[in-house]
Amino acid sequence: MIPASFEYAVARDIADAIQLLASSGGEGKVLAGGQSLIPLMKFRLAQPALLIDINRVAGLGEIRENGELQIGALVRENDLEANPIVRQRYPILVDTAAVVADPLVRNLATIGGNLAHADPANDHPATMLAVRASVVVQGPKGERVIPIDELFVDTFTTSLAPDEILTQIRIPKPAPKSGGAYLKFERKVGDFAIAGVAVMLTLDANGKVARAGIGLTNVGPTAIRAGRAEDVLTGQTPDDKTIAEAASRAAAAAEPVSDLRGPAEYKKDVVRVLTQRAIVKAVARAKGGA
Amino acid sequence: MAVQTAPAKTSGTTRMKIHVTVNGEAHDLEVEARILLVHLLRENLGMTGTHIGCDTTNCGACTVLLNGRPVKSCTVFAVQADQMSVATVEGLEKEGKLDPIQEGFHEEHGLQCGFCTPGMMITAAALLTANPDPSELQIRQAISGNLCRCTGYVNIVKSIQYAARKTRETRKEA
Amino acid sequence: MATEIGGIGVSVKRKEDARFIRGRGNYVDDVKLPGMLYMDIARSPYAHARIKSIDTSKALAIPGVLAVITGKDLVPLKLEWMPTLMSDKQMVLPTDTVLYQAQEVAAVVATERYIAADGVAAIEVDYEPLPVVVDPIKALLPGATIVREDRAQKNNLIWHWEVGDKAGTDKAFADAEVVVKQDIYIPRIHVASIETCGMVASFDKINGKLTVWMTTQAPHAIRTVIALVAGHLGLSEERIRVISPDIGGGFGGKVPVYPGYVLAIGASVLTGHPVKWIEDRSENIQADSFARDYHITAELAAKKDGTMQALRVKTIADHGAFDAAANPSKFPAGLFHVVTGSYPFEKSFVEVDGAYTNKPPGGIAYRCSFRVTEAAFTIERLVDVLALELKKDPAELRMQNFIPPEAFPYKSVLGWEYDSGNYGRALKLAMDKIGYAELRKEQAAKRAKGELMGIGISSFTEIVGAGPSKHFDILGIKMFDSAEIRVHPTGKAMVRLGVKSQGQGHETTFAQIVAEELGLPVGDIAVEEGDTDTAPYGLGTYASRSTPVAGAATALAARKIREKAKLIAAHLLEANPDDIEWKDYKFQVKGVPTKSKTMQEIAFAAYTNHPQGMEPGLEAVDYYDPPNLTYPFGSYICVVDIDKGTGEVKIRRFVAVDDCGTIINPMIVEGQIHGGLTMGLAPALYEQINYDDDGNIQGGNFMDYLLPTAMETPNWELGKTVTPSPHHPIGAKGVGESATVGAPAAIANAVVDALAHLGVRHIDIPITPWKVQKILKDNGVAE
Amino acid sequence: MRFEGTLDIAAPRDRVWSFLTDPKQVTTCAPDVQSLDVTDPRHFKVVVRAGVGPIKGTFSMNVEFTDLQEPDHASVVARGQAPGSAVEMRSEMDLTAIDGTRTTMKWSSDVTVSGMIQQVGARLMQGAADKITQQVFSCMKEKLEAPVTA
Repeated sequence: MIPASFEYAVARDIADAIQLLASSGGEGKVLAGGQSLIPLMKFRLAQPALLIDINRVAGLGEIRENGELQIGALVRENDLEANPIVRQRYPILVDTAAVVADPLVRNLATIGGNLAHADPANDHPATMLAVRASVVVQGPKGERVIPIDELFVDTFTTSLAPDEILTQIRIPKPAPKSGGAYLKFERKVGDFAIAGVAVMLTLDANGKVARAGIGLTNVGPTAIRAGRAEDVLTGQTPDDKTIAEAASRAAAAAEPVSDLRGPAEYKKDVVRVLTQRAIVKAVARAKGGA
Repeated sequence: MAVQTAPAKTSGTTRMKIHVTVNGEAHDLEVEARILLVHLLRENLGMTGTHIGCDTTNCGACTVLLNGRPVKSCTVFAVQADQMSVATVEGLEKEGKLDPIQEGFHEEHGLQCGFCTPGMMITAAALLTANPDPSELQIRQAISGNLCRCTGYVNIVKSIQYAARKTRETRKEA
Repeated sequence: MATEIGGIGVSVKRKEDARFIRGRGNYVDDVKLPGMLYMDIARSPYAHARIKSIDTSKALAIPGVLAVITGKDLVPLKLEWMPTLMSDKQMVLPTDTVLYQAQEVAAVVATERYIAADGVAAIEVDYEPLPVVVDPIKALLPGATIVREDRAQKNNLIWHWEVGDKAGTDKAFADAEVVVKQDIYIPRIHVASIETCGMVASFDKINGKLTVWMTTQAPHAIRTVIALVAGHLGLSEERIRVISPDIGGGFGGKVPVYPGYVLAIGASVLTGHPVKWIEDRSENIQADSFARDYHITAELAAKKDGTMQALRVKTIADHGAFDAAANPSKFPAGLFHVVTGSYPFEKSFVEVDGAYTNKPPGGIAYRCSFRVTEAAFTIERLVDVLALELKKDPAELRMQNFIPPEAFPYKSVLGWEYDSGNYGRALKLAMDKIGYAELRKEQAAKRAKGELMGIGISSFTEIVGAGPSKHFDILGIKMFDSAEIRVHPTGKAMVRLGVKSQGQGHETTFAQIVAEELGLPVGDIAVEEGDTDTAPYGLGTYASRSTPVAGAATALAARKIREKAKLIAAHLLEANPDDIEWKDYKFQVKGVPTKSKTMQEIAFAAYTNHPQGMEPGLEAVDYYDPPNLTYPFGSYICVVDIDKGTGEVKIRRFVAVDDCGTIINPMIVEGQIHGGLTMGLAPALYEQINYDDDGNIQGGNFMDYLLPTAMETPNWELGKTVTPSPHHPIGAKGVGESATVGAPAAIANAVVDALAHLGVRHIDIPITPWKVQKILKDNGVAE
Repeated sequence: MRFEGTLDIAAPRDRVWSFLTDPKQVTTCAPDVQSLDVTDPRHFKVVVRAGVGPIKGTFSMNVEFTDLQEPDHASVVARGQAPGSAVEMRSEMDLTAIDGTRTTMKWSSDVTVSGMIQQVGARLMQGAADKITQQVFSCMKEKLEAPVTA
């Protein structure tokens, strides 16, 4: 499969990238890891007139903790998974990065691309919903911060303006007694998820859930926040009954369609099962377990 | 009545100069922006050891090292590799001596038709560089982006274990 | 001694590895010729449509596009249709109607691969969609949309084929104490070798010589087909050279002739340049021959005590828009009537209806002898259904019914003569290896706790190695195979064969046969295949026929050499030939080991000091027409655990005991079994090509067609028994496909076994997690 | 895929009718029109670009008014191709005059997508087709309700 022709420009810095994007009249496309975009181009389903390669822009590949976790948009999945700060304090991110596509893809695929591509089958969107992240975008008018709940508009569509670039992901530092987990159910390594569930919990001194975040992968046009399920958990002791109730609410929040990866009803049920299991894992982690 | 006609897309628009080091040898090339790295290797440089199996980033037959990391070269444009180093199966053997991974695949019957083998060996070599003593599960995870239709993977795992053993022994001796 | 020379039974390391591990293999896409052009193909988005017009002007306007070939261009050349291997015909390019999605519509020839692709994108076709029929059962109903308007016969029935005693079988069923019946659908799948198909065609106008490098498992047969298809254009068989270089996996997918091949040849003839055509993966899966797609209804009659008596099977076989299966001419449903399996049925009747649908043509093997997986899956599933009906242990039921070892050679009720077997021994070994009794105890304990675990058995009988020629031909060409051996003066040998390895290791195993027969070290024997200008005629490698047929030819050619060598030895040793014996890989005077001659000494003499009156040289050719097929067999046991939440099936263990007769190279045999098992796992749990009602393919690339990775594939545990074939010169039976034939039923039986207490009798493959989970939900046992 | 809806349009029925049946006007609501070629009053060819996010196809559509019953019923068949893909859209529109200034339009559209887009984008198809169809009809309402600037 051979992509159609395009112009290619290497952005020197973010300002350059924004300028190139703005000048492309909506026909430009940012190239980060390229692991979703290039296959689409080879199918000729995507035919951007201009590819703006941001891989050489300095400063987008860093991870630092600065009151919050700041992840540069160009951080590759394998680097995210291996990062000592992330491994120590953000196991849910390790869970997520470790199941993106396959290990070779993860050497190029970036967390920023995973979010900006806004494919409901991508894994980070659900996790970012669960951890209540925000993303930093830069455009001709400067920088703005978009809360994660306002990022995903529709399949492949974010709230970024056509001349804006996602540059950083910010994740609030977890309060003490917090734990999260991401579970993905796929038929084989590298397949799109049948469903995935991200759960982030903070427990209070009495072991009750002080704060809950739950995001769902590939069961709707975008990643979905299971708000009702979060409400069910909040203020409650995460016992079997509460967990089961939250899981049912999460399943109800899913809007899957029947396709090659299973009937819609089945996918909802997988959401329920994964939510249950993810909550149990998140609680264990919040209590200091693995 | 024609109101407006969109210009037909034609090929060969942007050509770019790139500098790529492949298996230690520097190359200055001028390529179309849309040329995939795998085609650069196979067509422009005549290095046909790297194969194309699926086109959709699933099979890993085209795996090469890009700045030391295994990637699928059918999902990278050659222009992206400008100023970078690429390592392919042709570079595994050094000064007439097989890499332990090549030896392992031969000794443990880790290949049959040979088509996935170059990509599989490149992935395995990268694994052993990062982790000289991988468990069976770690090996299976590492090669889970490389599809093989002939071997059933059992002997590929053994081949990589052979290479790991051999590498450790060689290091011990040295 | 055998170890030193690398003879039969030795795990000789593969000779072919040297190039592959260095990236120096030579596959078709690696062939590059001066002045070579590239061809790419435009394909139909519709499953059934009339072509109103094709506008090639935009494509031709692209700099570098040299030609666009459409169906109309082929009409004056009489090339718009080509014959299939099954006496049907197939469009090379359509002149007015497309019959399936991804069917070839036009070919673009350009100076570069990328420009050819641009040309394809610029072709505009005006289609008028027509009604689509994708379900073969509906296709055979009256009033169905006719797929093949070109035929005189105005329905979608390709053929009806039946075998066996219908009346007797019906009576046996009417009188039976127990009857079980099961509908089984074996879905459409694709071999998906990692290398796709392709060709470099190079026509030399001056000499009228056509040379093609192509991905084919049967180069000689292809040469003859090209001569038959294009003979009227002056392509004459003595001036056609087919080279099958290194092949990146075949599994049956590289047996047929695809339109792309014909078009590449046509493009080279037309342009006078070499032309390369390489499919991409989507084209490969969407348009190349599929496998399976059998809708089966199977019934088994038995006594209450479990004695199996009669088997009745009715099948509807979906062949797509053209009957382009790769079966022997006489058997349109292949060897499906080996469906009586490992059991001595008294009566059986099998009927198969072939149906046309708006789907790609095919019906090839997927790593098995013609339709044998379909047969093995049917009987091994049905035996478990009977076990459930009778509440008998499935191992016990099999042991009770197996054809006993003393009954071989055994004539099956549907006409096959099984050469040798000891089925009980293989199953017993598999049960011992896996700890069957313990597993059953564990299962009972788990079931009591509500956990789901299953144990599945498959005791299959394979049938491989076609001919014999009295039954087997392809387009009239008998299914023999051949070997030519030349022993050079320095004692080194060259072996040339009519078969073609696609990863099976022929360069090593065939050298081992010669090593064993001639006493030459395996390293001194070069094996060459795949070039029709040099190799003797053969039918090629598929259906596990290389070892049974070409292996026999190799052994017999070597024995011819040995006969002559014996005369030379007698001459050198100044003894009577009757006093010479072959011992320890040397000729010696009987009882006098010190008076001996090695094959190397004899080879030198054959060219320097041969006896008066004898032709010099030491060469032989053998064309082997096997007296019978061979019947490898095995018993597999699979243990699965089921996730009650997601319905996921996890294979915990899988023990495979195979018996392929004499083993030439144990290492290679094990490798073949590992691979075969994985290609048995794949359709059991993952792979399927489905079509929606509009004929859109679902699963047409590796994003949606799920090949198992190392993470899904279990660590196969192997065992073996050896029951040599009595009629094969070295007793070997062939092994490349047994595991693909036997494994799916073991896995399906294990999953059904895990759910049997819920009343489950059958689940169609691929057993997806949602099929399992639905059963769990319906029975209120899901998590 | 079938989509349908009802629109109350603040425009008289004859104006809605003439808009719907005039290739030049109606195609102003087609997504990203590249070219328009009117063969005769009942047939025209329009090249549009449509898609979601980075997935965008250029479709060359042959459109035919298969049934025109002025002033209240129109049937349209649009059939076209993008490389490797095909799309067919069969639409029906029924107009009811509510009063002299307002019209109710009931519409339905059967969309069939075949080929590469369907295969690779199957999981996105329903949403994308729904969205594009909705956009087309809401654009019509918008244009019809805009002040006439002749």
